[in-house]
Amino acid sequence: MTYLSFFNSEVLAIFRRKQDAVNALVFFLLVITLFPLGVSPSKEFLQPAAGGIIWCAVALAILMSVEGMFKEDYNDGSLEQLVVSGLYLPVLILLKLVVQWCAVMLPLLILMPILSQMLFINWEILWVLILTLIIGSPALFLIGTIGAALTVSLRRGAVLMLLIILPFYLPVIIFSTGAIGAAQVGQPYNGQLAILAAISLMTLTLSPIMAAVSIKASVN
Amino acid sequence: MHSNLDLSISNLFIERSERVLCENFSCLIKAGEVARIMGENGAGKSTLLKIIAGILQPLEGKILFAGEDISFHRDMLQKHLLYLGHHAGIKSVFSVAENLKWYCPNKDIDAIEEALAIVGLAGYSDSPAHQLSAGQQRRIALARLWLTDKKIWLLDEPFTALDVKGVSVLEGKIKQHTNNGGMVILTTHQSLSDALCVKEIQLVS
Amino acid sequence: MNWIWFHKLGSPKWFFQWANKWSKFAFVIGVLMLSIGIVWGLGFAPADYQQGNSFRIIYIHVPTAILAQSCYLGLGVAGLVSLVWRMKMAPVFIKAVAPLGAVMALIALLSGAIWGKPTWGAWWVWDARLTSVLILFLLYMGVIAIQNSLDDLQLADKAVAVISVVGLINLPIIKYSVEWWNTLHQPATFSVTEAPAMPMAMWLPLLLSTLGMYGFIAAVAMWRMQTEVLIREHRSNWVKKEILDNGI
Amino acid sequence: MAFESINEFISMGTHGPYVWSVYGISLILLFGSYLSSVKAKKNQIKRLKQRYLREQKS
Repeated sequence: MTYLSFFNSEVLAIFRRKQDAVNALVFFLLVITLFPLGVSPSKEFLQPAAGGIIWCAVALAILMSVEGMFKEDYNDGSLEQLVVSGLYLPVLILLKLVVQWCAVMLPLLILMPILSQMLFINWEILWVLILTLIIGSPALFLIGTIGAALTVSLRRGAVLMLLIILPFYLPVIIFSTGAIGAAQVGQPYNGQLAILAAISLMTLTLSPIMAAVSIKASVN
Repeated sequence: MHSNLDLSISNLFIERSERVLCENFSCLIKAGEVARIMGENGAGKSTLLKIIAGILQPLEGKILFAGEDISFHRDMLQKHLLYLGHHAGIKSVFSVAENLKWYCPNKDIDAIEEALAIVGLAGYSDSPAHQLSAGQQRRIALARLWLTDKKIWLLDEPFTALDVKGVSVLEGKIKQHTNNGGMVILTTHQSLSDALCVKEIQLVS
Repeated sequence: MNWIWFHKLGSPKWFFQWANKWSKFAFVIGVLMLSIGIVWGLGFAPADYQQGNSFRIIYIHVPTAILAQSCYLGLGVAGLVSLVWRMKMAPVFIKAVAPLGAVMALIALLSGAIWGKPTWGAWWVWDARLTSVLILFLLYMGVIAIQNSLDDLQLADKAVAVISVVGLINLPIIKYSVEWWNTLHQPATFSVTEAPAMPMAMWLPLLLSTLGMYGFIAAVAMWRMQTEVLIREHRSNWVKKEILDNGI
Repeated sequence: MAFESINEFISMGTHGPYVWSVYGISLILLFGSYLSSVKAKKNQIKRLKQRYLREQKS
């Protein structure tokens, strides 16, 4: 087993399991439609709240898709083979995350223009929204993978993972909605984007190692 | 090449779910040897294999491999290691050939076909793994033995899913592997043919 | 540089005897200082010229908020020690202190909310510090949740250590982002926990009750850790000797 | 003493209920955690004592 063969197998697994990525997308759309129905479909409410609605929906959708990341490998024993393969586990986790990110985020970004019309976001703000998604979502995936690694041995780990991991999503959501809010009122938003990038880079270095420790403890 | 591959374990203390499985257990296994871990059910045979493989950490004890101390970081050993545990490690979403291609990327398709034929799965290479029975999935994992170039094999009950012919084929492969310098540590309930000159290690609890 | 005390602290047996001696002492000192500080703050300290007597809530709110944060700092450090040096006592510390930290955060939350009513007329104010205490409370709930839902002991210890370390690293980020978020949405009003320059008669009882709270929590934490050690080491014979001989 | 009389101390000029409710809640929670911790320790010691005595007898 080499890093390349592992990456190919992950890409193949995602294509064989397209339904998981589609589920995350549908879940995202579902959460988005809650707000107009639940609160009010008027432009006065939806336009200022659009950034927050989309980001909360993205956070929940990513949590749902990352939660089951290791479960299948844990059940059929291939996670054990990864631990024993002699390859550096954090890098394997990172590769798996890259595949997961592309599978969930790319369709989401393609969908964003349509969604932004549903929430009355005008075009310049849409561009800022996509920018924050590209910069901020890796942090969500990376922190989520720690939760996935911690709850891999539990049969019903989804709620527990939400409880543990969601508080760590708050800085990302705060700064991304802050950037969108600043753009909406015409203020410069590159400060918020810089902090968002800093958070993503920090989790990039920290999370794979923590997830690897948790996986090695869970596999027994 | 007969490099220095010996694995020495000294005063290992294993505890599993509040039960002490063995105290200061020591053994030395050299290249070219077949070691069989003896002990009744639940004595910790699989646990010992998992500790050697690096899946579990012993509470106390030192493990040396080729002179290096690998008690905390087994990746030095894992680079030469092939571990077959209770789980077959076969992804049900892949086909049989894809599973083997994933584990042994440097082998081409007909080497894989040949290995499958040896374990009695000829012609299954394109069928998805979830259609196969658990026994057949274990035999896919065993097919890796014919495709791998790893020196050290840790086999947990390798003979369970095999018929008589399969057992002798696997014993022949183990014999061939240890002849050219490999090392095999296994646990099994069946008696092994004495052609293998098995070195028995008793788990004292 | 001898690390003797560091390894000593790691052995449950040594800690058990050490805690036997010091926990009573810490408890007595803690409760004494806490009650003096509170009685002084309630009865004798001058009322705040702006807020009147509702200011006296500070003598509970500030100590518990400080304790909640330092308990979480303790969790993070113990998590780090457990992951890096694999010390047996670190997970025991985390398991014992997490519920106490959660109680501290809960008291700080309730007192902050109730304090907001007379000051701003609302039971809950999305003030920067109150919100970060709320998030801290959620983080504690996460640590306790993962501790109780994993039944394999070694896995639970590792998982709790990982979450504590991740929490410790993310806590300053969360606090900073909540402060920044607060200045964005909240006009800079008198923050309920911002202690204005106080005369000595006001901040001395505050110091006393904070130190008292530290003593009290330290003592209760030591008892909880002793219980956890007894649970985990019940097969070793020093526990048998400890319980049968001097029957503590 | 910052207050002239006891009932002024109780009422604290309309802020009394807030202050006393905070102190009441904190007292309950602190005493509760103290009690549960001490009782947990005592129960564990009692349980272990019974176990050891049983082991000695058998």
